[in-house]
Amino acid sequence: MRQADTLGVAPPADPFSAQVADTVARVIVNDWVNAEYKLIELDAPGVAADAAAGQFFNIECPATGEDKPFFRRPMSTYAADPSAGRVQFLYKVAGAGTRGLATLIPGQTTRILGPLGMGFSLPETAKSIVVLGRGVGLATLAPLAELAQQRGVAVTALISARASEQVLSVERFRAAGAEVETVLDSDGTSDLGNVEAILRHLHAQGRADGFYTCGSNRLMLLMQRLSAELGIFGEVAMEQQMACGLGMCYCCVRNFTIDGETVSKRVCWDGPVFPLAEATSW
Amino acid sequence: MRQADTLGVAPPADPFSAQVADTVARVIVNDWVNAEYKLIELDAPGVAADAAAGQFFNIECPATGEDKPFFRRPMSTYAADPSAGRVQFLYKVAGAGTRGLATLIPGQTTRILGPLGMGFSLPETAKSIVVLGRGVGLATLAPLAELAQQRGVAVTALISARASEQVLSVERFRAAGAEVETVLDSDGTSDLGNVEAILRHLHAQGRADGFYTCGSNRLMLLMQRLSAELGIFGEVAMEQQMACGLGMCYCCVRNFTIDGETVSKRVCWDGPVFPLAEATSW
Amino acid sequence: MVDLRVDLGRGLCLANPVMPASGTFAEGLAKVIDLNGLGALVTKTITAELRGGNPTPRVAEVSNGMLNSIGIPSKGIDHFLDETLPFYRGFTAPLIVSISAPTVDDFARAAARLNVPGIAAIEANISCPNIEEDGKAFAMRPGTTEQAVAAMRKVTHLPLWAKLTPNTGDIAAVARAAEAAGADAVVVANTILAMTIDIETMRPTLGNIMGGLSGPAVKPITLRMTYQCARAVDIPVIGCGGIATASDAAEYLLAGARAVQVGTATFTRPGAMNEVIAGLMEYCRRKGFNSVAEVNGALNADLLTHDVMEAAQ
Amino acid sequence: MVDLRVDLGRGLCLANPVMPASGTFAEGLAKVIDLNGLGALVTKTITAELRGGNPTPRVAEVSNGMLNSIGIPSKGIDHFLDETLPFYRGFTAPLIVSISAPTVDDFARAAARLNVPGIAAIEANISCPNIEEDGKAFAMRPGTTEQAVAAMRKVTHLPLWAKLTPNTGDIAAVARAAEAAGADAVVVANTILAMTIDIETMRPTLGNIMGGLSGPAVKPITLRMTYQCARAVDIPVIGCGGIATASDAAEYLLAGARAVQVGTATFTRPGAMNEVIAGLMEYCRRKGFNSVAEVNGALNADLLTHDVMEAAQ
Ligand SMILES: Cc1cc2nc3c(=O)[nH]c(=O)nc-3n(C[C@H](O)[C@H](O)[C@H](O)COP(=O)(O)OP(=O)(O)OC[C@H]3O[C@@H](n4cnc5c(N)ncnc54)[C@H](O)[C@@H]3O)c2cc1C
Ligand SMILES: Cc1cc2nc3c(=O)[nH]c(=O)nc-3n(C[C@H](O)[C@H](O)[C@H](O)COP(=O)(O)OP(=O)(O)OC[C@H]3O[C@@H](n4cnc5c(N)ncnc54)[C@H](O)[C@@H]3O)c2cc1C
Ligand SMILES: Cc1cc2nc3c(=O)[nH]c(=O)nc-3n(C[C@H](O)[C@H](O)[C@H](O)COP(=O)(O)O)c2cc1C
Ligand SMILES: Cc1cc2nc3c(=O)[nH]c(=O)nc-3n(C[C@H](O)[C@H](O)[C@H](O)COP(=O)(O)O)c2cc1C
Ligand code: FES
Ligand code: FES
Repeated sequence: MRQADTLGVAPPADPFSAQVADTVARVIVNDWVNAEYKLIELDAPGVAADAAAGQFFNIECPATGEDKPFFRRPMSTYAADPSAGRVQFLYKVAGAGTRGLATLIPGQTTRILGPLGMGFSLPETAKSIVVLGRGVGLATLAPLAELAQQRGVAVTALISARASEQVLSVERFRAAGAEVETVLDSDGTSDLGNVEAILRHLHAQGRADGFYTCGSNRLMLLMQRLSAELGIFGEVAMEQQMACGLGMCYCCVRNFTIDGETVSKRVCWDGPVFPLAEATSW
Repeated sequence: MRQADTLGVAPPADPFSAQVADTVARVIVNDWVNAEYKLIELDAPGVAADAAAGQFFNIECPATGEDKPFFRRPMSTYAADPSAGRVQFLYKVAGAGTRGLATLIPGQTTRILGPLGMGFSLPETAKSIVVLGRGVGLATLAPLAELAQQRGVAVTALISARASEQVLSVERFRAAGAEVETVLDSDGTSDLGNVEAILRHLHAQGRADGFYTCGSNRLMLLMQRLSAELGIFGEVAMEQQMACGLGMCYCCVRNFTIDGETVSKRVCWDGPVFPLAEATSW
Repeated sequence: MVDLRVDLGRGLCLANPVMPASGTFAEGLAKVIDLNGLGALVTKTITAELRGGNPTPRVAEVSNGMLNSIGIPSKGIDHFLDETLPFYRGFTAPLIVSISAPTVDDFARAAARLNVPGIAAIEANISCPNIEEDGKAFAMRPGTTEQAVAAMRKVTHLPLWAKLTPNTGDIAAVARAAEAAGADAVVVANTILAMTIDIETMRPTLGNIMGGLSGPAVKPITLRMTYQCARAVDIPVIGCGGIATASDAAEYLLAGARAVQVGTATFTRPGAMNEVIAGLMEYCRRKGFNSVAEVNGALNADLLTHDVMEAAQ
Repeated sequence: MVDLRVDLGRGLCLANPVMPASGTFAEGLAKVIDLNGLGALVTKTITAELRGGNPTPRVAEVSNGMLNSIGIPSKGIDHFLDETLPFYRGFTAPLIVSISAPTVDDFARAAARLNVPGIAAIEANISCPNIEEDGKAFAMRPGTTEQAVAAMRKVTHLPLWAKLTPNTGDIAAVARAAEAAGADAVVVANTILAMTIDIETMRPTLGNIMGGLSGPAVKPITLRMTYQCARAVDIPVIGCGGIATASDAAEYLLAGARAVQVGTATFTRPGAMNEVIAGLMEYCRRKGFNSVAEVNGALNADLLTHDVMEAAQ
């Protein structure tokens, strides 16, 4: 049972009933947003654009020269627009798969399987949440800010990055009405002590009745400790290597602690969003 | 021992001393010449352009979508210009490899290994030769017409094809000073009886003291019979599937008859040009 | 209309010859394709006892294939019967349950527990380590294969398939042993033991060091084994290994496989099995086969020279 | 400067660990690359008697690899000693002569004839059929491996390598048998028996029906076997299978191979061995190894979970 249910939140969709499609999606744009990240927008008719915040797709990445990615690559929906039938992904060009993805040009197609997994949930009682992310984690958290906005929940986005060049999605969070604060390695503001101070301050101000995080093990551990101490609802979006994305192969397992016991769960099927209290270090 | 030697022809280059390079060649043009054939011209500095008539290259063919040719593909030099450092190949787009080759565009590069194998020889006594070819065989025979022209040997080119649309290289042979005659399946002129009559007629006219053929088993057998009966020097350029092109893998063997005995030879190393008398049906 | 039905013996007849390979299929696929379009459904291997599976990373990419060291994480047979089986009862496609065990007796005990409604056949994954024989897989040798299959045969009237390992020197002998012990079919084959190393971290890519190779890379090997087994036994051979397209499946049928399992391909292309079924139908039509069964006997394998240039003239 | 030299025992030291695989190298390569840059030269397998080889087609392409059923066409040992050996005497790189035979005694007779100047070592291709054992390859079983190697050991003081077949259930046991019988090294491994079918002609793609799989597709399998053998024996293991790049070679060295053989890659890229040598030098430099020998011990294969996302943070 998900912690969310016990808090009286709208239960997430039944994993069996939600529909998933392997959509042949056409590239609209695929541009660099900074030196490491690209934003791809796809025309994806059908169920694809129904993706909820925190859900993801398993994306076919083309082979290019030396790179022959065999598996698909999981990517959180950065934005989904059901009326236009469009989905966006913000991705870091890292290895074989994302290098292949980066070569796609407008008009080309690729297959995207989704929407997959269990997304974020907002407690019905929540008034003001804090999202804390780093790197690609921000791509996963951005749609949550919009979901919160729709539900009338205030958002503080705490963005951690190496330096200001790597700060992502500030405009996106602002547009969703979020209060944005940036902490950097370059000026020392991102160190754990400072982030903890900021979180405690937000809580003291009554601006933190939900904690959400993605993209950093250290930040997750910090939020987990504080959410336990302060009794704050919390969720974390996890990553793990995936093959099928559909709960079939059991490669994407991570350990979780439930009632003191270690339980193995599939990130693609039981997550990728999990109760913060259950997460273990990765 | 090659029959050529016994006729006092300049012996072909020692297979060990001739140099071979794996050249990174740049595409100059790669255009369709008819519905099935393309002509590719490559900028290939170094030894590549030293290719002699009847020699070939082993060409790396790019992977494209579904087609992933693993081996290289052997192609006769259609033309080689040492001064310009250019080589040309005339090829039929048939399967995975040639489909890949057909996708190359000017400016792209591919690797070509060569020149390989033993080319055609002209007996020093030859005054007038007949080349008889069909299909891709003509690509192999065309440079022989130019070699003959340089040596002051007259050439009659007998071109066999399904219909006039498939007739290849007529201009090329004419430019080399050859007398060109075309026989077609479509009007029945290509049938063996008629070709035999033409060959006998040429011989009677003193225009056939060398027989050369490539591209058709039936035409090879015909020329073989006539060359034996009429005592005419003859050579055939053979094809066989190849992996290495360098005499290493022994996949390209064919059987030959030498002094009544069946002998297995490597087409890439001992040939691809062989004495007509030794060839066996394929 | 091409007849796609296949008879796998002991009264089990499938609507078509295509089914998932164990461990590459679960409930989730029902969200993407219609499971009733498949010839059968095959579960991930289950064991009697609870098992945790292997350390991560559990998979790795290789050229045209994958390695996995998932192991057999299992919630046990009780959990399967109570929680999973009801889900599959909702489908008309017959359910094949894959089981594994560390000893001959445990295999028999596990098989005996599956005589319940909703289970159409048992696939015994005998490619797993036999703890009574120094951890060597049962299916590595004819003797241990025969023992395990015979023990299961005694306790079940369900169709019983033996899934063989390719990690053996003489798979035809193992197939004959399975047949002799009463197996109704052999599945050829499981994954091939393999390994890759990350030269930057200087660690094996898998947390478990070694894992099983699957996907297109293995097809020429498991196709050869299918051919060898089909010539060695009279029971049906179910081909498995690297099948991603109808053309791959047709190769297996020509090699003598009565049916095929599609594994890894479903990960990269969830609709792969549907495409294989549609493509097989089309292939039969184009080549003039009235039924997929006819494809079995159609291979011309007289040892003879044929010329690759034939088509050219 | 990285020390590329490798010691393969019995006084045989190579300038670098890279050599051709038997059957994928011949005089022709001297036209393209400098053979003296290689660690050693390895001949196509020769037999005492004349042999014709198999019907064509003898090769086929598969995804990321090839099948071959060349067989062992051989002009006999006399022809080799008289016609071929003089060519190789012109090079400084040591010459390894690969031999094969249908019986144990024939292996010994063949080995005995190679005690001549210009031959640095014998590679016994024991992956070939043993006609005294129903055609099963010697290297399929420890017993027949031991017999063949022991018989050769008696008649030669040359370094003696046993080339193993991957078509066996327990290659480590076979490697141990070769070591026990006096082999100075094992080569792991020959090609994997495989098959493809042309679904249009409905014939096996090879004239010989089955053939050996080689090239990148086999690398994860033969790498695993190399790792297993290197842990099982104290004599050097020479890795072979799918090596096309320096990165592939480095994987083998990390897995425990003292040297490597490059086969199929030379067909598609005649300069492949040179690229591997240059790339290994660069790899050692980058990772701080003073010699390739140091790479052997560097694998961290403690069974442990490591996170694929490590690099990301
Ligand atoms: C649910 C989910 C959502 C994600 N959303 C995003 C996103 O929105 N934007 C983004 O940039 N990245 C996201 N990631 C991470 C993304 O999947 C990896 O960056 C990507 O798989 C790396 O592939 P590669 O070929 O470039 O790297 P390689 O290192 O070549 O990949 C090798 C293998 O490791 C796996 N792998 C490597 N890093 C990761 C990782 N961080 N997570 C999972 N698998 C990994 C790859 O999938 C592949 O199987 C997400 C991951 C998950 C699990
Ligand atoms: C010495 C030599 C010179 C040649 N010169 C020319 C030329 O100038 N122009 C031209 O169009 N063709 C030429 N060919 C034939 C050419 O090599 C084949 O058409 C080509 O290999 C077909 O490859 P594919 O991938 O398109 O066909 P596929 O049928 O997909 O090839 C499958 C396999 O069969 C082999 N194969 C198929 N047909 C032939 C063939 N006819 N000869 C050799 N191997 C074959 C391929 O190389 C490959 O290994 C020559 C062949 C040889 C041996
Ligand atoms: C992730 C994964 C898990 C697997 N788990 C099992 C299993 O539990 N039981 C089993 O018999 N085979 C298992 N297999 C093997 C497959 O059923 C199949 O035999 C093999 O993958 C070859 O087929 P393929 O190439 O189509 O994947 C597994 C394979 C993969 C890739
Ligand atoms: C065309 C060909 C011929 C071969 N001939 C022999 C041989 O005569 N003797 C032998 O021991 N191995 C032979 N082999 C096997 C190779 O030596 C090598 O073990 C195998 O190809 C795996 O290495 P690779 O993947 O680098 O090619 C041959 C391989 C090929 C492809
Ligand atoms: S990726 Fe296959 S179970 Fe999660
Ligand atoms: S192609 Fe390798 S020997 Fe001729």
